[in-house]
Amino acid sequence: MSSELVFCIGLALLILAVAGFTIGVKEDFAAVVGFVVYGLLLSLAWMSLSSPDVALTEAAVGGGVTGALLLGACARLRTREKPAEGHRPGWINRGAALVLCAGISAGLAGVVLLLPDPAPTLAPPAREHLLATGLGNAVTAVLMAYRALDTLLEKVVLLLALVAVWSLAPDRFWGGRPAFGYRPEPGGPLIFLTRVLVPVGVVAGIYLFWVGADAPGGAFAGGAILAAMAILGFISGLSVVPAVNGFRLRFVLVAGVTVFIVAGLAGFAWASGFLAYPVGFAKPIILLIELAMIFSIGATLALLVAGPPGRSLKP
Amino acid sequence: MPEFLLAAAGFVLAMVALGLVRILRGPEDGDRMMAAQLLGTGGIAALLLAAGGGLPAAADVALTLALLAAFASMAFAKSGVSPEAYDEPKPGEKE
Amino acid sequence: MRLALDIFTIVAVSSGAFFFLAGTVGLLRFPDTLTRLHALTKADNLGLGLIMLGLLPHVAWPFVALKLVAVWVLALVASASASQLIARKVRGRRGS
Amino acid sequence: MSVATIFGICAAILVGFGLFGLILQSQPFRKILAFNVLGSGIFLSFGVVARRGAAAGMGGDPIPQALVITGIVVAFSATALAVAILLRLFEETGGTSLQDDAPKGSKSEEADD
Repeated sequence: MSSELVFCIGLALLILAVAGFTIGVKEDFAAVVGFVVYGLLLSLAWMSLSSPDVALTEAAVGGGVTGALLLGACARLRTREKPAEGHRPGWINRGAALVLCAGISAGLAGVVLLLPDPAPTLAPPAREHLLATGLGNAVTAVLMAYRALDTLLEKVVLLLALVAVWSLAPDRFWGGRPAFGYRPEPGGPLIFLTRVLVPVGVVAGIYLFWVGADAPGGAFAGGAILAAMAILGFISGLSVVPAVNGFRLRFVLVAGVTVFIVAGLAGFAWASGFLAYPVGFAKPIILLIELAMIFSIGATLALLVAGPPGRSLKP
Repeated sequence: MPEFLLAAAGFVLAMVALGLVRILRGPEDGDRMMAAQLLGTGGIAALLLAAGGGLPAAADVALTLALLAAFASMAFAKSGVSPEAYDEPKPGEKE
Repeated sequence: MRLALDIFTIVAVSSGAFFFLAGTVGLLRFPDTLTRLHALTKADNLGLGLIMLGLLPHVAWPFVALKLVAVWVLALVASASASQLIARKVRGRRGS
Repeated sequence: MSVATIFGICAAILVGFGLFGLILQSQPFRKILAFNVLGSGIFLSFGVVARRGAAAGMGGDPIPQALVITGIVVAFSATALAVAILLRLFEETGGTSLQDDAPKGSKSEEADD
């Protein structure tokens, strides 16, 4: 057995252990920390599966924004005494659930193990048409050219999720600022760290989008990093969460989808149909869409963490 | 040499994984956060060692992880403070 | 030359790995939160730094080497400040 | 035995873990976490499929990878929505128990976010 396999087995076992811990541990906070660690380990697993694009996205989303979201939620839920433990399912129910889950796991494992050996793959055609897009990274080509419609709709889903989160606000807070963010502590390490990290993070996010055309990277990983930097600004108090009815904010939020749709409609004029790119100009158009997307994704993810408008937790 | 680097990656990962026992034991939330912090750093080291300096993409992933390494700790540091610190109405805001 | 670089890598990476070992032992064995924090920072700063140093001769392009140094500097700044934050939080809880 | 096989089995077990937590955890917050574990198991199995489809000089089939990238972001937004609903519930009722006004045994509205 090669040492790579040993490493992977160790990593897989570690992932399973942390996942089991996250599911089973009693303390909510420990579960959240476990989950943050779990996201980081998954990113290592994605590297081992030679999917660096996914590893980047997982690192940025799982290690960054998800952690902030869950830690914040956990702290808020703990502010009062926890309600008495809900009724514990009986032994029969537990056994049944165990059997069900073990069965599903076994079935899935079987499916994975029994995949036909030259596995079906779309890599050759993806590689073949890469030249036409002018891109060097096949994953970006899938996201932005071959299956651009999916990516567009996924952006719309993000916006819908944000609207849904906002709509949870009590009426009296509607249009206001999300109850997220703190007063700055002058001279504190948080301020220092924010001032150091945010410029680097913004550069790194835009860099990831830029190299994403030819190397692992892309708008999603870049956008998630930008979101993390925005959240950093909110929690250090150096920047204030914008009010949800601000025009500029809404402009940034819809910019990605708008540019995407406009470019898609223009496809009717300059190429063969919706979201078709003219020969030779695919790459600049894709980069333009991605540029708009990265800021929209960043703003959307940051505001999803910030939550609905409402400046006080008091009911 | 790649074998050695991979072995070192495995060793570092195993070490920080042992540190995760702190998440289980606590006793304070700070201790749990520290274990996550250690795993973050160790994960970066293991990632780069496993790639053996060969994959440029590994450096990007490591950079992302390093950038966000302290992120959870920072969110944690503020998480107990309630956002009500934010309470007085700001001018120009709808009530 | 090659051999010298390899030996350098082995020494640096091994000492880096040792600091991770030390950090973990400290995290598990030290008696209270603040001393554990002390152990953690050693692994964070020196362990990662030495491993990066050991990897430097092996990277393909100078730009990647630059990124590795950036990773270390970022981790250094971030973990030092994060330790401060955790320590303040722990102390705050005890004080009040 | 290959890298893909190892992570394939890992992914299958993760799905089982997640489902188990989703069914048996009584607190909705923990159900959300479990749901995320379940989801990441499914993503990982996509990764395994991608890895097995390595061809044409690429480390993996790019299509499942692209699917997973969008999936990760959508899963995050769903989590954020679920958390927001939960916090609002907490704000309104002072608790997050789903059992109070629902008949016992009927478990979750969070489960299918």
